[in-house]
Amino acid sequence: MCLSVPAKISKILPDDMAIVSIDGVSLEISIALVEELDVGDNVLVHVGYALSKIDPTEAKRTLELLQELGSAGREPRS
Amino acid sequence: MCLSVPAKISKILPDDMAIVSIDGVSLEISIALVEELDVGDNVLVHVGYALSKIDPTEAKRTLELLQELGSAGREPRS
Amino acid sequence: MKYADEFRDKTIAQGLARAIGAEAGPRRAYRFMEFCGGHTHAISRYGLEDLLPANVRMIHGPGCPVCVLPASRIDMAVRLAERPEVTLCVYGDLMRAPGSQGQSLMRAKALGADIRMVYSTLDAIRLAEQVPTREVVFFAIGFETTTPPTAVMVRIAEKKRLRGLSVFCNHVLTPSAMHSILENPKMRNIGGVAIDGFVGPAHVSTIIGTQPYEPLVEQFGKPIVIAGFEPLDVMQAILMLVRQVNEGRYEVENQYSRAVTRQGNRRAKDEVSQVFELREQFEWRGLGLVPNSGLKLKRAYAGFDAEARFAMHELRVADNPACECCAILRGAKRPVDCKLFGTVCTPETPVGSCMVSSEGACAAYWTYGRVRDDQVRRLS
Amino acid sequence: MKYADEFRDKTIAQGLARAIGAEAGPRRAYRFMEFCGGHTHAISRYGLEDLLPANVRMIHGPGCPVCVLPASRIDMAVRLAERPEVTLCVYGDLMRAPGSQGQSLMRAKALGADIRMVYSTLDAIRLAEQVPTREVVFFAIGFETTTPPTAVMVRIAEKKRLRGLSVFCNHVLTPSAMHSILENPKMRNIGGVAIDGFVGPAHVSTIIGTQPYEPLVEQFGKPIVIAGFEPLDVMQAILMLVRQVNEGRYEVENQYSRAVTRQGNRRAKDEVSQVFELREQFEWRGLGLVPNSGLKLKRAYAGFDAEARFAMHELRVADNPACECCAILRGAKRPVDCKLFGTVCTPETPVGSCMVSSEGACAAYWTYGRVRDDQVRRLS
Amino acid sequence: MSVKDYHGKLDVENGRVDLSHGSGGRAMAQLISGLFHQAFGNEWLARCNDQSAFEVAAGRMVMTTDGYVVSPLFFPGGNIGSLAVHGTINDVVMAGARPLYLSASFIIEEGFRFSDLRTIAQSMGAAARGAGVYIITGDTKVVERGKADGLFISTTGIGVLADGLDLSADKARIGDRVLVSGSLGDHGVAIMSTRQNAALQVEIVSDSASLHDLVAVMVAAGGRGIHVMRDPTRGGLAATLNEIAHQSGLGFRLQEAAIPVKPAVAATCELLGLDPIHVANEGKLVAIVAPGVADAVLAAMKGHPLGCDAADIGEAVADDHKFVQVATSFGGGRIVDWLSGEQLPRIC
Amino acid sequence: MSVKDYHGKLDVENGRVDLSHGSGGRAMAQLISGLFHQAFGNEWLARCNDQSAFEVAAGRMVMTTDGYVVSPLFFPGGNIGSLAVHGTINDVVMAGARPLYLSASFIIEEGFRFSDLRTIAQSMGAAARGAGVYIITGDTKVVERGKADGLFISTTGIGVLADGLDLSADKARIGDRVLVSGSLGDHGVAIMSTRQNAALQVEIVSDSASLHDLVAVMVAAGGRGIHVMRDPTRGGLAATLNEIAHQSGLGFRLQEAAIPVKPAVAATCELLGLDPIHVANEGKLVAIVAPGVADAVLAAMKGHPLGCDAADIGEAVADDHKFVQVATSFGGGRIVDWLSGEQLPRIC
Ligand code: SF4
Ligand code: SF4
Ligand SMILES: [Mg+2]
Ligand SMILES: [Mg+2]
Ligand SMILES: [Mg+2]
Ligand SMILES: [Mg+2]
Ligand SMILES: [Mg+2]
Ligand SMILES: [Mg+2]
Ligand SMILES: [Mg+2]
Ligand SMILES: [Mg+2]
Ligand SMILES: [Mg+2]
Ligand SMILES: [Mg+2]
Repeated sequence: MCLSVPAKISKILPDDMAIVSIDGVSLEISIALVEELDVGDNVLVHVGYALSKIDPTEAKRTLELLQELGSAGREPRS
Repeated sequence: MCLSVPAKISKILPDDMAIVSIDGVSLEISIALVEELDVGDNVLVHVGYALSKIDPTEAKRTLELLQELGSAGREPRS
Repeated sequence: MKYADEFRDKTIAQGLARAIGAEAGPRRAYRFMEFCGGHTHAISRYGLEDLLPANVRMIHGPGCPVCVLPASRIDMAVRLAERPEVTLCVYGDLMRAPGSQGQSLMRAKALGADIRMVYSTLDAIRLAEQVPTREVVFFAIGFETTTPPTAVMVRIAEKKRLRGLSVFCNHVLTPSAMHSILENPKMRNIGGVAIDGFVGPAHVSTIIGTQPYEPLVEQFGKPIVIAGFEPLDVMQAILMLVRQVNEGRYEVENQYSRAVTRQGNRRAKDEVSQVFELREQFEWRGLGLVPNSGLKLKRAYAGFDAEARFAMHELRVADNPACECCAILRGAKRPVDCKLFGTVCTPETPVGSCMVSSEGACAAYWTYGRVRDDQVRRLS
Repeated sequence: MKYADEFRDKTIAQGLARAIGAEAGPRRAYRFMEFCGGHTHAISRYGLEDLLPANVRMIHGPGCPVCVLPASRIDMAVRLAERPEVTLCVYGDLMRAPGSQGQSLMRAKALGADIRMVYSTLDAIRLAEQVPTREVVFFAIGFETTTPPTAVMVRIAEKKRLRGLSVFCNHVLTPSAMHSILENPKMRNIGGVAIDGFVGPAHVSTIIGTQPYEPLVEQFGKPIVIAGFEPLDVMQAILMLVRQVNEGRYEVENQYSRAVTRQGNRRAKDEVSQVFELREQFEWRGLGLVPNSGLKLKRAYAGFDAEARFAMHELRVADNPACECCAILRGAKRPVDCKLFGTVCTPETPVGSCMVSSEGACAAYWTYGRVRDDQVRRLS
Repeated sequence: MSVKDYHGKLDVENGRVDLSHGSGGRAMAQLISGLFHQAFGNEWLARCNDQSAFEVAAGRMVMTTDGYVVSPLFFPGGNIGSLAVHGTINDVVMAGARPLYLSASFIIEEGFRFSDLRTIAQSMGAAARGAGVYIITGDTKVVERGKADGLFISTTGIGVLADGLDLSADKARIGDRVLVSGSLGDHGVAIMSTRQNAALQVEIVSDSASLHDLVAVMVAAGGRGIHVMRDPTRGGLAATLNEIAHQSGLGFRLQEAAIPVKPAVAATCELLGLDPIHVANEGKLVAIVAPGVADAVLAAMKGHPLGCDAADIGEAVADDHKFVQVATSFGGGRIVDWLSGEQLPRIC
Repeated sequence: MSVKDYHGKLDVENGRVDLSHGSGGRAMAQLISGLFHQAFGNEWLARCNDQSAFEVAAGRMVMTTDGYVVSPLFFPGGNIGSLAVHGTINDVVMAGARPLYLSASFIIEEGFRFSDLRTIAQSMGAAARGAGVYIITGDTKVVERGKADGLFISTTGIGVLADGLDLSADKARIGDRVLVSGSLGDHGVAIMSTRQNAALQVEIVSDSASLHDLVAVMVAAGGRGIHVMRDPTRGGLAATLNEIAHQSGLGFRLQEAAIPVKPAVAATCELLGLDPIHVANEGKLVAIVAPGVADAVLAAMKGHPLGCDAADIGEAVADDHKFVQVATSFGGGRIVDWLSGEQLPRIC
């Protein structure tokens, strides 16, 4: 549910619109729902709207944690 | 101009309508424009309306005259 | 087909042809104009000119309502049909009639306008009942023959309260056109030679009767013979005209007595006068503005008048200068005299209206007679 | 694809699987409900169940807005679309959603209704501008994620004075549904065994934040972990749930911190509260009438409310009695437990809504897992 | 749990085509196997390939295609399905060939009734079987409502030519006789009577038929003396003879009185302002034959049920203008041109 | 007075098709000769018959047909005309046959621009010449505005089979390898990018191409070891493999990681909620080949410009359920079903 894809803002347009790009695809979306977006930011796109900004620090943290949990799991504890 | 076809009234319908027939073709027409029509009468049909009744006596007279003129013509006078 | 086949008899035709040949004195030329396209059609379709003697020449008159409709009226209809709320109902003949600059209803339809061919005003009523939210406009054309069905439609629409139905009226009057032809000395004397008489309208006359032609005969001294549209009718009328000319008479004679009376069809005339009234003038292709020659809806029926309802602007469109339609409709030239005939102008790409309807003089020549170069008898 | 591919890593997944296997004590069963179809999709699409230990069982929740939409609302939309003046704009997912008696928007469209698929409410605005004489109605569905774009559309329509545009509102609220599931003892204890925790919504939470789940955790003592829709997100969340259960905690934890905050998206929430207000109750397929679970347009925006504008009647439609959607949406049964699954009910001929959207529990099983008969682990 | 069969059941009685039946999914497979295969049923279709293979002997083959867009789809004497088979078979046999195989491409407007589609498919199957021909490959597309007119069918036919026969529109010779296999305009008038005007009732059924057998009989009687054969479909006899005149570089002179036209067809044409010589036929042929074999071919035609009203209507003549001329029953002459544009009913 | 030529001039730059161009009159002849013959120009069409004849040697032939209803008519990488030639040639060559001749049936909505029609016809001519194939017969119908979607084309192809080759969907054997000739979904995504949403821009062109030459190279390398070939068009790879699985009575097991999909195609599919495995291709093929020849065939494919991204993506396995299964890159497994109904963009 709530199909949504991460995409990078490549251009800010007037009237709360922007162009995002993902792997050679670009899409004109509304950014009316998200405050303070800049070119280069990554957002979650849902039905042609940016829903929220993706926080790169948090993403990195989660990935590091996943890697840690994954490697920990490699040597079964019990 | 004013394409129109002789047809015979085969049925009188309500609301000034009638069915005419011509050689296996039947057509529903308006007879609003012609007074006192009966089944069996022949009319001139134009754009779905009877325009006038064909007078059988006159038709016969014209045909006879044509035949006469035609035969007269057969022996050139001058 | 009863009352048709009998009047197509080959043997009688040959006899009649000999009679005409015998009675048309060899020392003079006879020039008769058949006003109606229906007669033109019969002449071409049955090859009547092959049967007539060389000194009897038929001149094709303006008797096709599509041919005389000016480009401006087609343009107006196209503009009307382009309105999104309008469904325009037209007789099939009109689909290819040329407006200005290559416009036609066929083309407007291809570009998306909602244009429907109808066979009868009854179809337009049916359609208006089916699509009550649409503006159904009937593109009314035709002479006195075709006007009463339009009048009936308006009266039915009134009775049934069909608010969506209206009429773009282009009905025209035959005697006015004949008067205009006769009154103008250029037209009366084509190539310097007068028209000797008229084969008068068949189905127009079933409505109006023969009486309206009587003043014309009086005023201009030319015989008129009302004739049916079957080939024997036409031949008999020609013989009757030859006789009038030979005898120095100029009368209205009625060859078509099986369908035409002196008074015409009273009921039909009443319907028309209920709904329509004269326009001061109306434009005819080839004849220009002719006074008292067109009809419009009476004020009482203004609600059904598309010109009022859609505030349609009158347009003026110059005819294609190379097109000789005008001269041909006047009987001053023949289709083969037009440089465009058969090259630029064909039934697929009509320039003038005479090429549009198959009754049009140019189309009839194209379809039925275009090889007979040898028969092109120019006016002396 | 950045921020997606990294979270689909096979090696990490295997490590995580081992970690879950290690931490989920073998002596107890773990039953977690993933509320969202997005999680259900990830589980099926990537075959996550193959990786989880046998005593960790995922229960598919009602988290697909198409699946929870009752037949009555589809029927209402069909009736609306059948009006000649209406153009109904819908998200593609809805086209095959089953109304009563085999009705669907797809079928209505095939029968002539003017129904257009749109990708975005921006498309509906564009359409309304293009066809100003039509009544363009946007069929709004979705959870909190999809509601703000509808609100923006209404506000733009107001600003641009798009009189032809309106909304048939079917937006619903996630926490209310979770509350309804937890409050009902039958649901809380499926087959006599309690749900041990929830994988909480991803994109819904980007809007509403994690805070709205806190009262649920307090009231019912069940852990909730908000998780992203990538497969590693789901696995991490499962591990986090296992740990909470093992440690006797019940907290709202946020695995999806790269996109979700505690407060959520203030601007989006403001847009929604400008335009919408709570309905007293709203029908959910499978859950029945749930209080305070749906939105409607505020009185100030009544002009944009299709239900008011077209005086739409509320309908009540009984679900197909053989369909187990209801139990499946509650997590009480699995698709394979339904007698119709795969025989009468397939994605081509869906009976219940769970078969309609590919995120629906039945459709996901059909597409991604229908052979795994051996994996059908019934509740003990 | 039982796994759904690949060949699911179609609710033919009540169902309608929707977009899913054209999008390469299971619904499409169900439509094809449940409806078309059943109606056309043959070994080639059963293999469910995107093409079908067949053996041929060395020789000359012919290929032809036509799209069928008739409205209404059902008309007195047939429907679009029978027409799509007859018409294409006729274009094969007009070359003097024996028809072998057909392909059929369906373009369907969403909302079309399965039951109508079945009737049409069954008519196609019956028409094909009647001509000993197999529909061995096909295609189905569904378009959105309002983007087609119910159903369009394009069929392609291939056949094998009898040894030594080379019929072509450029083979007419001066002096050749013009034969027609029966009355003209029946199909066009049958269609117009259902379409043009609800008020018009004509006792005419379409002549739609496969002429393979009639042609076989003619070829047996006339052999290489048959120079051209054509089925006068769109544009009628006028278009066909004008085409041949142009291709062969000569003219035609016809006797109007000899051209068979049924009274009801003539009457309908008078009413609508049309000429029967321009009206479409779907089960008639025109043959241009050497004068030496004309009588034999005509006799053979008259002996066949589809040629019982056959007539010798005129001859090929030298004519730089390549005109088709008609000596009218009235004694005059006229030129029969191609139809100008579409055939429109007229009022004047 | 000069008599109008039979081949009149068409105002291709400004003109539009109207009903007269489909009604068997001179306007139609002008359209056909002025536009189609010019674009396809070959000796068969020049004879202006309703069918065309050609010589064949004894042997096996194949016949196939497809209707093309693509919207938009012009798309990145081609148009409906090139597509209608490539697609039908591909169905011929998927049997291992050499394509010979095509027929083309046009159904045109009135109002269609001549200039667009010419572009499309020229693309068809170019595509046919590129494959050494001739469009030898055709048909043109015009329907009223609102009764079609601009232009539909149905093409039928015939070809001749190499000796001994008998490819068919029922010939897959357990253990066979599954080869694809390149990246999947390019055509469908190119179409969707122009149709679905004005806001979406994708740097993808349709893969539309004729595969005759690629197949020739494959047959040279694999001979009878090639069991099945199919072009995964509507319904994509999923539909094609499900069909073959059903026809051959086995299953397939694919490696998701091995399936070539371009990043832009994958991204568009994620955006619209679609699966590339269900998306249409128009210049790709799937070959089911004996394991012994798989490497040789794959190497031959990779050596051809249209097969440079070819890949071995899995194998045929015994499976009573006849399922197509994919081992996901993530380590799990899933079933790839036929597309359910039409491919609709989703929001959830
Ligand atoms: S041939 Fe054409 S251009 Fe010439 S007079 Fe006739 S209608 Fe006009
Ligand atoms: S399989 Fe169909 S009928 Fe059964 S529960 Fe799922 S949706 Fe309902
Ligand atoms: Mg053909
Ligand atoms: Mg044909
Ligand atoms: Mg196909
Ligand atoms: Mg329609
Ligand atoms: Mg033919
Ligand atoms: Mg095919
Ligand atoms: Mg194909
Ligand atoms: Mg054809
Ligand atoms: Mg259209
Ligand atoms: Mg194929």
